[in-house]
Amino acid sequence: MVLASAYNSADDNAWCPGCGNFGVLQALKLALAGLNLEPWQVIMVSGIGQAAKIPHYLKVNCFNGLHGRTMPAAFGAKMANHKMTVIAAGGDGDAYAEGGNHFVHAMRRNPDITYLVHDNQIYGLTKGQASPTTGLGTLTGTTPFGSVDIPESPLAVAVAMDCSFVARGFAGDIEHLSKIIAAAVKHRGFSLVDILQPCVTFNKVNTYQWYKERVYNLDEDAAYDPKDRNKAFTKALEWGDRIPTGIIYKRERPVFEDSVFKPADKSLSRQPFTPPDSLELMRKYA
Amino acid sequence: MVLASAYNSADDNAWCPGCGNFGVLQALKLALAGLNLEPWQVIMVSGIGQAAKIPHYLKVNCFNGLHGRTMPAAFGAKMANHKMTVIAAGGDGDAYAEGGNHFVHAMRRNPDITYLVHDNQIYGLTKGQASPTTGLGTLTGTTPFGSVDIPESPLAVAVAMDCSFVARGFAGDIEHLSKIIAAAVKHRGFSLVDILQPCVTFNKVNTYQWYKERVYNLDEDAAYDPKDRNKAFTKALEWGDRIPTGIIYKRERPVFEDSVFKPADKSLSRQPFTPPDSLELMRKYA
Amino acid sequence: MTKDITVGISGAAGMGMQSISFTLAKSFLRAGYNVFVWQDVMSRIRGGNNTSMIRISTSPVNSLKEDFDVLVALDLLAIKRNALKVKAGGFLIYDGEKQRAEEPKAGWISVPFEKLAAEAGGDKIMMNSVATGAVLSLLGAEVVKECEGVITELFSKKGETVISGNLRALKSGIAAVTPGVSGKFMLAPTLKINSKNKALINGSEALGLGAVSAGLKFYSGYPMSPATSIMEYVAAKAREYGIVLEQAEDEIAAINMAIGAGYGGVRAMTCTSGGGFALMIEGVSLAGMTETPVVIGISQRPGPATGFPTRTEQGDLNMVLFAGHGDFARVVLAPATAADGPLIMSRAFNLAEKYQVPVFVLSDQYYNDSSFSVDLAEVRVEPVNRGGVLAEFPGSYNYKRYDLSAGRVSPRLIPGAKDQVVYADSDEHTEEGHITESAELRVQMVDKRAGKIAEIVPDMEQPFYFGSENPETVLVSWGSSFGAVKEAADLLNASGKPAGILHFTNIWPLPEIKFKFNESAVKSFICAENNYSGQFADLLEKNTKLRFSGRILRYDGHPLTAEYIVGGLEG
Amino acid sequence: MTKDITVGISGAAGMGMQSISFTLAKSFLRAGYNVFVWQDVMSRIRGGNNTSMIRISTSPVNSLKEDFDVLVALDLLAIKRNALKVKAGGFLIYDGEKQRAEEPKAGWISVPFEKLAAEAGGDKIMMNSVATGAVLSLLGAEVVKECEGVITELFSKKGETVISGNLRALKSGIAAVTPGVSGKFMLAPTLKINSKNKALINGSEALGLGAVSAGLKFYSGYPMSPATSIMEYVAAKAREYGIVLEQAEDEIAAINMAIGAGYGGVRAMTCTSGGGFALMIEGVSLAGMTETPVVIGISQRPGPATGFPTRTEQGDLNMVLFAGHGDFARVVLAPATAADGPLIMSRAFNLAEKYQVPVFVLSDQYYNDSSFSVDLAEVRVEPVNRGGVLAEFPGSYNYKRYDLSAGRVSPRLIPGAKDQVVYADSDEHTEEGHITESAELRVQMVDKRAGKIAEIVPDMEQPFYFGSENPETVLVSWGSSFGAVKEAADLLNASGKPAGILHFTNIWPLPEIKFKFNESAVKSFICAENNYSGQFADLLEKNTKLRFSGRILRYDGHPLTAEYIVGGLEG
Ligand SMILES: Cc1ncc(C[n+]2csc(CCOP(=O)(O)OP(=O)(O)O)c2C)c(N)n1
Ligand SMILES: Cc1ncc(C[n+]2csc(CCOP(=O)(O)OP(=O)(O)O)c2C)c(N)n1
Ligand code: SF4
Ligand code: SF4
Ligand SMILES: [Mg+2]
Ligand SMILES: [Mg+2]
Repeated sequence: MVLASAYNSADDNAWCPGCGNFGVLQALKLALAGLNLEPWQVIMVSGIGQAAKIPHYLKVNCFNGLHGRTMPAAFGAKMANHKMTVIAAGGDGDAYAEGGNHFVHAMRRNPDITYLVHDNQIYGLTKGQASPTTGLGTLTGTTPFGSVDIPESPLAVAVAMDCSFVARGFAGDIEHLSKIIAAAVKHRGFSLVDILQPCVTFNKVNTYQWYKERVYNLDEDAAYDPKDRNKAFTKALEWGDRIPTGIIYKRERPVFEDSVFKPADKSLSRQPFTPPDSLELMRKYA
Repeated sequence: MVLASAYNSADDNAWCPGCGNFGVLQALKLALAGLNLEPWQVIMVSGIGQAAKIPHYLKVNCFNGLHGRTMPAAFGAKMANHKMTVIAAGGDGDAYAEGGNHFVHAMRRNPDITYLVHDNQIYGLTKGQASPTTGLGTLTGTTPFGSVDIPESPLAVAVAMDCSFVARGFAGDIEHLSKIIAAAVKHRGFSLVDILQPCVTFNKVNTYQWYKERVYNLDEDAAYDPKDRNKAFTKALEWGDRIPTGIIYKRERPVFEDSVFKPADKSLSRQPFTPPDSLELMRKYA
Repeated sequence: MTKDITVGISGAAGMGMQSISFTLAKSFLRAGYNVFVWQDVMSRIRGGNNTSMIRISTSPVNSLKEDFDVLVALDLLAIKRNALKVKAGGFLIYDGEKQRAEEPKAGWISVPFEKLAAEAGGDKIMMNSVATGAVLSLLGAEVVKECEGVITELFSKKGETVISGNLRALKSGIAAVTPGVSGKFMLAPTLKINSKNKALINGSEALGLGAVSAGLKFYSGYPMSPATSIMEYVAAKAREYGIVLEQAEDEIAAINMAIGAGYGGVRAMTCTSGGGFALMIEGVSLAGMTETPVVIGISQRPGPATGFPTRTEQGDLNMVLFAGHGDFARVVLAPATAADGPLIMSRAFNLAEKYQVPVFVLSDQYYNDSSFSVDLAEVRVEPVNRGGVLAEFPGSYNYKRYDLSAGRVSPRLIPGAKDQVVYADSDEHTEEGHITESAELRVQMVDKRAGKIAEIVPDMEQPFYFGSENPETVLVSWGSSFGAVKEAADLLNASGKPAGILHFTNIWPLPEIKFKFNESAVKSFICAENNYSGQFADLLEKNTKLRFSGRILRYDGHPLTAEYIVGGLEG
Repeated sequence: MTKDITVGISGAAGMGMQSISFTLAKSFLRAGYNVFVWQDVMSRIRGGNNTSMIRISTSPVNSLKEDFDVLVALDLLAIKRNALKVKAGGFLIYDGEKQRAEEPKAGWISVPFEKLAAEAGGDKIMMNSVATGAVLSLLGAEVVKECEGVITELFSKKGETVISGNLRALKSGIAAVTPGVSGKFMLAPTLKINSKNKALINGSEALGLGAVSAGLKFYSGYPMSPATSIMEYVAAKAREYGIVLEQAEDEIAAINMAIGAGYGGVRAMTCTSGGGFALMIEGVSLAGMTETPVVIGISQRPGPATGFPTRTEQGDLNMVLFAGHGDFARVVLAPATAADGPLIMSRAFNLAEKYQVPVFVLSDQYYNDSSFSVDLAEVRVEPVNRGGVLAEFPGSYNYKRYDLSAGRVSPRLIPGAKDQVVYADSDEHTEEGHITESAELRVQMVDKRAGKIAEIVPDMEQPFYFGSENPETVLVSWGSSFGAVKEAADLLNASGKPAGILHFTNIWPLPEIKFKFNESAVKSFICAENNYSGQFADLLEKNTKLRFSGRILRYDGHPLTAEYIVGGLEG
């Protein structure tokens, strides 16, 4: 049995005290331990931002790449090691602004990767500019007269892309979040977990309190069927007085790996290295 | 009154005989003439691809930029000339692959720009590779064993982004298409027109015939209400035996320009050039 | 009496080091001193250890010292990381009640920040004013009046109680330093004549301000340190001056938006740092091909990749010089000080429109985040030159965007001109702007685009020269290294070694260099740069008569200093 | 008897010029000749005017002539655009019934393509075989047997009727050329000895094949001419050799995927052209920072921006050399001929893993789209060297990705090793791969990454030298220009002007160059490049002892030819 503490990292944590990221970190450790995965069996890939520092605060394999480029790097790492668990993480700017195109296309590929988006509705690391999920009218460094761009609903986009697992978590509810993360990792296919993550320093609107007053646990609603895409779309757009958390949409389908690997195949990185002979290949052109 | 022929261009056309692009070109000329716009009042912005050559075959102001970067260039051109009509055009690869991120964020900004996507479900100019809308299992140069990435529904994504005008046209029905384009240009806000455009050279699946057997005119269905977002989502996903064309979704909301210009403002490019004095600005730091 | 002093304010992110340093700097500025402030920060929002480094001098100063005369340590980590950087004879001010770990050393002065703050105003946060007071006391407390004024302005929106609390806290900070020590670093008096004609402004503000006063009408950008603050400056002014500003989804969008606006006929700019600029490079090539004016600000930070994001380096020059596939003309400028900001920006926009090329303004974290004292009388701009852009064109649909008969720069018509259309094209094109397959036109168009460089050269300015007429050593530098290199030359001259500084703000294309000193006296040309390989030295060696016998390079994330340079010359 | 002949096949896109040229080239190849085929095409799918240029020679040939001995014009535009390029004494084959516009000139041979095709097989499309036959006839028709074999193979999947129809069409094409003319360009016979040991392969295939045989396991790319065909080669082989290939949404994704796979422990590659590469530059910097091996193929085409997308140029060298912010090591290789492909690719993957750096393979449209005759006996590869990558590591969670004690290249552990984790980081980092704020570590890590270049230098190969031992003229070239430059030197030597060629395929870092000729004989070093400014000449002048008295540059979208170079030397 793996304990959550097996994932502890000695690296100095650079987050602000009270930041929602701590809740995500804890929930992730609990989820991984619950799945009985050893640190060396997991690869985390992240971008750049406050959220994207998370792999350093865990003991796991880690590729901390460029801002916005989490998905492609994770895809490459997964294809080389498809027998490993690959988890990607980053902020809302990382995922939906700089990484917006990769986010959309990752869902098209449906690799067995879990994507945790720490959605604080702001740019934390660069000290408070609007993100794609920032609410209308919000005053930020780059929107001193209020933001005018319509906030994106990443969940609705995910449902529109027919993403195979779409969920929302809340960093203030570690228990529920760790269950969602565990379900996402267990799900075979691309899983999006958009996590409401209070930024205590730069987001003075969407605070713990603000979220707490609104979130409810959809997973407890037995009547809700996450397999219904149209209902999921409506649910994904629910935002305001009530904000659902839990599994919004779920769909079984072949993963990308199925198109290239047979069940018995080892990870590419651990297969014997036996490339074909160049002369043989060249002879086909004789 | 402006005639469609006023838009004729002397530039040599590089499209294949029979290409669906000719239908789009004709429909666009008809729409512009119908709106009584003079060629000099219109700016077309395009990317790179067969479709993206379209502004050369019209007499209009034209910025033919980079592959995939149509939306940002169009936004910049529109902000400098918000009193002009700005129309963007390009292929499905241009719009949804290379330009995928800009497509999503253009909808968030909601500038008064019409975007015509010639969706031939293939890369034409580069001779037949899969595009984001290529059907599952299609054999192309880069998917010789069949494409495995789930095709994107641009209309569903647009509805998920709450895009203010979402429509589908068919290059084989010039009359309906020109109506749709006219409505899109007239609509104040960002308008997406995804156009089913047969590529007679590289797409042997989605032919004129294939489309003709499937498309129907949604605009003739009086019962359909394009203002209902949930219904629009369902309609956007309709694809297979029946494919709707016409206005799928429509929503009135302020355009980006409203946040910066007053109704009486001239286009920025035609305002007097009277910048503030640097010393005045510097004195604030004394 | 002291003529030049360095004060450090060190603590965890969020403790207010910048507000202390601002208060001090502005107070001394108003008292007629020259001040300079750099921010040495970690990439985190709270915690860690950041230091504001303030230099106060009776002479002009645009650079730092390697260590401190006075260090204010706001927490324990600040002591641990910086105590050794306090000079012999200097002072470390700390809160002996809260920060005990080691035995206090000679020169350590305990000032109970929190306690005094609580007594003065009831609020812990006022400890910043206590600390400010302690520093003032050491420096002779001659500027108390100016400091009170600054504090009053700073808290004007927070109301009387906050103001008076802070003023009391300031006083108690002054009083907390024992009489034997206070005034130890008494500053030499200045003539206060110019005090009202000086501004305290950082490089980002100077560039933003320069752009706005040059007629910027469109700004698109994606946040990236240390460039974000330029964008935030412009954002704050956007309404007042009718500028459209938009945060793009990424840097690719940012530059393509700006180019679209440039095509559209307005002055447009985007700013970023090296990593973001890497994403703009296809766009640079687009500006080159379509001959669209655009200004691109690159605020350098140490790479590769995410690198050392809050520190400084001049390491992106090569990338900027060779950004873009294919050959085409470009201009690169790099301001030396904040006073330069408006001049460089006005030149950038003029050159961009005059030659219809992308123009780069290279600064760096040291430049952007440092506050400079600027003599208002020194602030210059180039008169506006829009390069003959046209609003209308005679005839009917006969305008040619790439008219070859007009030479290398064709008249640029703004779209929307009656009975004319303007085609701009990223493919190789005809004079009309349509796609061409002609090898002959290809050659003519390459010659047009790349050949502009020959026309730009005469427009480029000579490097500045300061120093001895018969220098044995000539230090060569560019951009923000000016302050440190100038000071190094001054030190050399003062110690009897004739030296001079040849400093470039016009980086590319390079003019034919004319020496304003006696070349035969020179024993060594030395290039001093804030990067690993000496990128500018390489450029000069390739394109000018300059040959270097040495390169002084720094790439630890810190800016060059006079001491570092002189040390490098000796070592 | 002719020893060297140039045939052009010209017509509208879609008319099948490439299949005619392939049939001809393959036939002569099998008959023991050397052949070379370039595609001069417009950026369109149908229509316009494209020309396949085929050279057939008794000696090795890797380049073109400026004009044609025989031109097959399949439509009117083909005549209009190319008739003047037919040499005096040469022939233009056209369909006098269909293509009348002008008065036929001397040497124009009318062959009624369509009519004969219809008669032979009932299908217009067989006119290609008619045209092929007409060319064969002019060239002596000695290779009819080989040609029939090629046609039979080509249509093997289409069934007997199609095969026999085409064979009949071929015959009627041969017969259509009047006896007085046929055999006019009778080729000198060859020793057919090697005919089975020769392959006809284009550059893209050679690179794709080289990568696959070097153990490529992951390919991500975004289509872009002329690189797309490399991807399509790998795609076709992916299943057979267990390669994961994915079309990315853009070039940024492509390179980041490849880097992710490289981190993941497999050999990974992405290919693109200049404009797509511009988008990859931040990724290059990421590979540099994280020390992740990755191979990046750049198939150059004329820029800037979209440029001249179907034509050729060697204009992206500067961008590649300076791609990425910050200083770090990289390797640049450029194959000379298709025979080189496997060697260059095997070296690329070896160097990438040995030094943990990005390696660039620079080719161009001329290289990628040209079919070369390759002597199978010449095909070489470097033995695999994976640079000591580790599958497991002793101990428990004690592995350090950036271990400094191991020198500049630290052991690279593949993630998934039991009880170990591997941290790779795009920020400046500790030995463990965690974010650091230490100035000391910063300096050590920059030295590690950039300092690798010194270790790579001894691994780089000397340029080839061919020609006189006492050359008066040394032509210097790189990459795909080899064939033309070599031929130019041969011409000079043949005309009594001692010359040699110094040719580079190992472009960066440059080894210390050792001349294998008598340096004192040299009157001029001349660089010949397919670009505007002489980018490689600049590089050599900066980094080696080479100094050029002249540069022969071509940037009209066409490749260098021996005639162009010799003309340039004279002019
Ligand atoms: C190419 C590039 N552009 C910009 C940046 C600067 N940058 C770093 S993190 C970040 C956004 C941070 O916001 P988010 O992704 O929401 O993460 P958070 O800090 O809020 O967790 C930006 C713009 C960068 N590192 N690289
Ligand atoms: C940055 C960049 N990448 C790739 C290309 C090559 N390219 C040109 S058009 C195109 C795709 C064409 O497909 P689509 O956009 O669907 O247009 P179509 O030709 O089908 O109309 C590609 C990949 C390019 N010009 N620039
Ligand atoms: S800035 Fe916000 S998101 Fe970042 S660590 Fe601080 S509280 Fe968390
Ligand atoms: S390739 Fe296809 S899309 Fe392009 S012009 Fe031809 S038919 Fe039309
Ligand atoms: Mg965020
Ligand atoms: Mg397409």
